[in-house]
Amino acid sequence: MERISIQTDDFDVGAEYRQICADAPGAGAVVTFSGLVRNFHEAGSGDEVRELRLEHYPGMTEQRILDIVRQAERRWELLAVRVIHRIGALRPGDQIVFAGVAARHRGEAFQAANFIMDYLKSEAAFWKKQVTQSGSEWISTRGSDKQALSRWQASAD
Amino acid sequence: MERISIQTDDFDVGAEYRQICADAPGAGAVVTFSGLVRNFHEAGSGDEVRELRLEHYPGMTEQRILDIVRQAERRWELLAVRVIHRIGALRPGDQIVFAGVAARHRGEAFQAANFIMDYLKSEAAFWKKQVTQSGSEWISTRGSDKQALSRWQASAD
Amino acid sequence: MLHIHYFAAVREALGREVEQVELPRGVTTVADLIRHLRGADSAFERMIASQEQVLVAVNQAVTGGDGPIRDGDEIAFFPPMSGG
Amino acid sequence: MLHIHYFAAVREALGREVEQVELPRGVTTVADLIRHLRGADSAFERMIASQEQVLVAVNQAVTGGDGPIRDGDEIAFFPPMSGG
Repeated sequence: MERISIQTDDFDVGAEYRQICADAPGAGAVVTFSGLVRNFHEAGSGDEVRELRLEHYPGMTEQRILDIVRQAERRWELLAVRVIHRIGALRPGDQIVFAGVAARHRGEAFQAANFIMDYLKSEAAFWKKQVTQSGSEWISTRGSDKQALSRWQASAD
Repeated sequence: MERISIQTDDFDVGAEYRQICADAPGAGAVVTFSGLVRNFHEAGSGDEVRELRLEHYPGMTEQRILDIVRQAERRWELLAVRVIHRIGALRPGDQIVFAGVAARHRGEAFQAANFIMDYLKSEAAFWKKQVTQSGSEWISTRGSDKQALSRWQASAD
Repeated sequence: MLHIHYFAAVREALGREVEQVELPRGVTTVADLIRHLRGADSAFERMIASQEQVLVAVNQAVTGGDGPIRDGDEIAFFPPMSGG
Repeated sequence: MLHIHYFAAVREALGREVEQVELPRGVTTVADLIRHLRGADSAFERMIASQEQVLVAVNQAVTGGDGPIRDGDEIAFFPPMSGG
């Protein structure tokens, strides 16, 4: 069972965890990932980030995330998957993304959550604009995210 | 900063997550692992587990877990680590263990949480007794846990 | 009628988020549509000139210049995505 | 005085959880202590005979038969641990 939300509202990790457990009777392992907005400039200019603005393509973005989750479900036996991604204006320290996975064993839960996040960071259809003291700028996928992805592709050979 | 508890009481994943975030300003990633008691016999007899009884060596067990956490802190730059392990009588579906890690980047948080759990499952000083319909029996470390551990030892070379 | 969406830097450069356009005569591919819009709409032409890269999706699937376009399609123009 | 703790299957086999024992004369190592207890205490002898493996910790550190024992030490006997 997978549930995906793209929302401006914040999320409650405790409530999401409880719902994942309720969705996955028989689970032995639940892994959650929560991503928070960091306060420094992605491109490394050293400027402090004041705000991050996220935009998505309603429909297409949800479908891409569902594709990522389905890929994980084909690779590992998962009992429940939950993904939340926020859009709109976020500030440093704000929660931006959540991925929660329930499985029978911990190895599956760790790998699937890690896989989903690596794909999400690189493949999900979002646009991000960083606002710093010196102005604002659209940012593109980081090289380290592309690299994180490549290990899953190599291991699929 | 690391906090370790061994307790008979249940834990609240949402409250632990919030405390980890409070302990780790500047974190970009928080990974939590929650382990639940499964309802089948570890040794594979097929008997349903009615109860799991956990015992520890007060002082020594905490120290061993602290050693594991400190190893993780030497390997990765971690901003906060929280480990909780329950003892006493637990039933299928009950939460038994929690590991939460905050770091700047998601790779560090995932790897450190996975490392801590692999060591904890294999090295932590607990004794477990399984109670099934046909009686009760002390259980020993599973082969798959020893195997999960060996990959960290290989990668340390 | 085509339902056209613009996102992120493309939307900002164009100053529009969404529009409805009659399927122009002779337009059967993405390349045809872009050629038409660049000629017919100077704001679109300036937007294209200002962007390093513009991607196109037809009915929410990213496609190249030879992607077919039919009446009623949803077309989107946007810059490369940043990931989640 | 030695402070001796028994855990898990070892505790169950012995029927005791903790005891205080005067450091016996001539006992300076773990092997000495085990030899002394097996001779002096038939319940301890039966426990050792019933267990596949018994580990010993002195002051919370697992040690072999040659581990030194001094007055005031905390000694623990237990089966191999199960992990967390």
